[in-house]
Amino acid sequence: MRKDVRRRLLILICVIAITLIVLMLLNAFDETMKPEAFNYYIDKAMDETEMPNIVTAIYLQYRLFDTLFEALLLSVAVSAVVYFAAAWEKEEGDIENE
Amino acid sequence: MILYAFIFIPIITGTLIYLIPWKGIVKVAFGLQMGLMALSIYNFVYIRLNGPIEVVIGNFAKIAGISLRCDTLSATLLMLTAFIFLMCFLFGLMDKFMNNLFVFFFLTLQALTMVIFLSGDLFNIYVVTEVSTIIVAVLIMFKKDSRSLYDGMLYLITNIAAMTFFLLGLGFMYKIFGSLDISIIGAKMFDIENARVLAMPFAFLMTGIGLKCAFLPLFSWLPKAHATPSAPSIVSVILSGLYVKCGIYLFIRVREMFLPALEMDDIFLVIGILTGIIGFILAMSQKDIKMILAYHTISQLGIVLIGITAGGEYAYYGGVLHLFNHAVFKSLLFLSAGIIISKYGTRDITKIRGVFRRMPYVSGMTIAAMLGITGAPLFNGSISKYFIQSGVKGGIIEYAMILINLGTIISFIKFSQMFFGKGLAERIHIDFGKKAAVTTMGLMCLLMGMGGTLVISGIINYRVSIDILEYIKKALVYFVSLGAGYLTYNKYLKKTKFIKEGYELELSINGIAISMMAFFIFIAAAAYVIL
Amino acid sequence: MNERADHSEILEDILLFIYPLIILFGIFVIVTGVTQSGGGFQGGAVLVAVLMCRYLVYPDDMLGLNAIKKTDKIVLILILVLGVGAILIGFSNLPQYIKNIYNMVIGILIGIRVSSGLSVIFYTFADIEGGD
Amino acid sequence: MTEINFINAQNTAIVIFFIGVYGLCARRNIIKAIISLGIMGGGAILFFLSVNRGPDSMPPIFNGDSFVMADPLPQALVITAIVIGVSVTAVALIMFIAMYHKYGTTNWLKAMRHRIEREDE
Repeated sequence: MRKDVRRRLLILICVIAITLIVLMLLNAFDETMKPEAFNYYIDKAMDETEMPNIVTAIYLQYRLFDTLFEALLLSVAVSAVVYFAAAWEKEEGDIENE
Repeated sequence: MILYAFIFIPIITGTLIYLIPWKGIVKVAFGLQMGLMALSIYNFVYIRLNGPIEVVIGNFAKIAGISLRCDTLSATLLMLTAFIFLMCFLFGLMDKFMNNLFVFFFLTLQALTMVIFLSGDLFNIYVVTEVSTIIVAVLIMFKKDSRSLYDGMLYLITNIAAMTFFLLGLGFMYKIFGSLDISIIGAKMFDIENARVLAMPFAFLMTGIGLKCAFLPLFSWLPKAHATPSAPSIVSVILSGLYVKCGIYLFIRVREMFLPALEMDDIFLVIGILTGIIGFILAMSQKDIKMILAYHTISQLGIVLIGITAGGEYAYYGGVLHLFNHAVFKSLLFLSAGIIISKYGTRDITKIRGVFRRMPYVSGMTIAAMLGITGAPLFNGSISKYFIQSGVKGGIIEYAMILINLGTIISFIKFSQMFFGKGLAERIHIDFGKKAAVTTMGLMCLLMGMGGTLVISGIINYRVSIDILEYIKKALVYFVSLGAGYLTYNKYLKKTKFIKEGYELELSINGIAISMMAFFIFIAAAAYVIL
Repeated sequence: MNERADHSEILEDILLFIYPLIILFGIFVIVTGVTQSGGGFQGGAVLVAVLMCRYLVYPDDMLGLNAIKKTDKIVLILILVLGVGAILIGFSNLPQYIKNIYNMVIGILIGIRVSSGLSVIFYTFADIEGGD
Repeated sequence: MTEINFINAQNTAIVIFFIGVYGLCARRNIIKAIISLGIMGGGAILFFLSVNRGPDSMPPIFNGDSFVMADPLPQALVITAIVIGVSVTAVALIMFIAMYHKYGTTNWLKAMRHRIEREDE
């Protein structure tokens, strides 16, 4: 048990060090370019889509492709969950038979 | 328009097949594959004649929507995807596991692979990669036997963690550039003033991609996932032959995107060489047929990485060509390994003997693939390795390439032991579909070797020529390596504990996560120092 | 008396009162997603709460799980076909009233999808956990 | 004031992300690994939401007035990321349950040893 705690402590120190380095690097330089996509949506989205809610406009029209794959993802996850759950139930039955 | 067909037809067909409760419908998928193959050839010819095409989905402005981009590289990869999936369906059409659910997952995976090759939007690539990761994990565990459960779980957790790194990197990219489109970001890369701001996003993105392409410290998940004992061999084919190329393709694209501001080719070159060497050393010590092949995938990916990053057009196109060659011969090797495993009932290479006498046909094709992977003259591996080597003529990289090749040869001498020896004499019957798939792949090995220059100038609009004298020299080096490998293996290595008992570099999830952190901080520090 | 031990009557009565509110709220969020904050995904996630509440009261009664699974796949195909159709025609070529119908329909479909998918996941897990 | 400026959404996101990474590196429990993935995802999502967003930004919904809007794109992306997180967690958990019934352990190391033993059979 002691050894486990020491290992975790070591990893904790390393991760904290890395986090600090990342934070430092992140805050040391700051260069952002003109947010073109943002400006485009603010200026044109209302005229193009006639949807006041731009988030929905992006979700349903500009990035519909992502949305389709998201729907597919949920479907795949559902199939996977059902498939594995069925396996477990069948196996339980096998054990009872023995 | 044609690009949508590649993406949506397989998904919709797969879902319909899943919904219809009749097993015979699976045959439809095979017809679909033929159609997709024809379509992809048409698409390739079209792209080759008319130049790259780019469509923004829904006809919006490029900055607002998601764009699909198809140049010759992605068109060729689409062709490769269609070809490998066609072969897989030909091979496995009669097998028992080919039920409707499996076909649903399989066709969806094909569509997703094609999206990764086509998409020009980083977030879209992230979404698609996540979906395909889940599908691959399910396919690995498809027979739900106890070993594959651990392998699939490990695969899922590590890859999702890597993709979360990728997602955070995307956040950085969006913050800096205000867009997620690869070509827009690539164009803006010239305007960046303080390039050090790129170190963090680059490190985050590369950690995600590096795990996908199994670079040096991050390959520990790959052999288990690609060589799970119970996974159907066509799943191994797809993973090792095709799916791992998505990672390399992403690497090529992201490297290209960052190239104006941040060039780290030297570091990736070193990583590539080390990956190649570690891959064959571990492959040598394996006893499991599939494991040997899986470790060779790591080694060959190292060679591809060397080709891409070594500098010079020749080496770059050699690397890209090696991507295709590797897909062909590794798929063939996995297919024939699948046949051998199912007929012999064991995966232990020390127990399988006399394959050549029992199935001469399959063995012949397997030997063609082995000649391909070791780079024998006239076979496909030799051409791509020739180009990589001629790009980096002289210097330590060429010797490293020869060393990796020697290691591959030694390992395949061990592999070839199973063809010889006395076994039962009677022939084993093999289905027509399996035979046809294996034959096509074997012929591809030979054809891509004979017409290597034609292939490369067909793929990319770039004339290359092979110096005959140089090629003969390479052939001589090959035969010397072959002899040296044979001698080393039989005289020294055969009796060592390393070869006999096997050695496995097992990292648990903690180990993989720690190496991921190490890789991340290494890349970040290197990028920071270079800039 | 044993039947009552399975589920408390207070819970049942309160849920009877809450059901319609949740359903109404979910539909409201889906339908008004175009003009206010909300949308198909958010509304669908709200609708799942109905099934979860039902599970609290009648843990053993799985409400047509197979039908929900079928719905899931059929709605996926509908969404794909609708989305691909819209992409192929191009949004800018569509007249505004068709676009409005499209937004409404696809929002509702996504809502159904999310709620059916999440409820299948929830029921499957609940079944495994509650089984023993 | 500098301390308060330092505690912003972006830095918090990074810290949350690395808490998840710590969990993945140090903990041997499979469920905790899955939870860690969720935490990492949460960090990444928070980072996305912090882009192009000031303290006085309003939701990006037109209602006739003019005001400072938050960037709508990250919000749309985040919906997708959340669905991905849900699905991944569900699949990982069901796989864990299947694995638990085979191996009878929640520990990565023990599971790994089980796997190697079965290989020898």
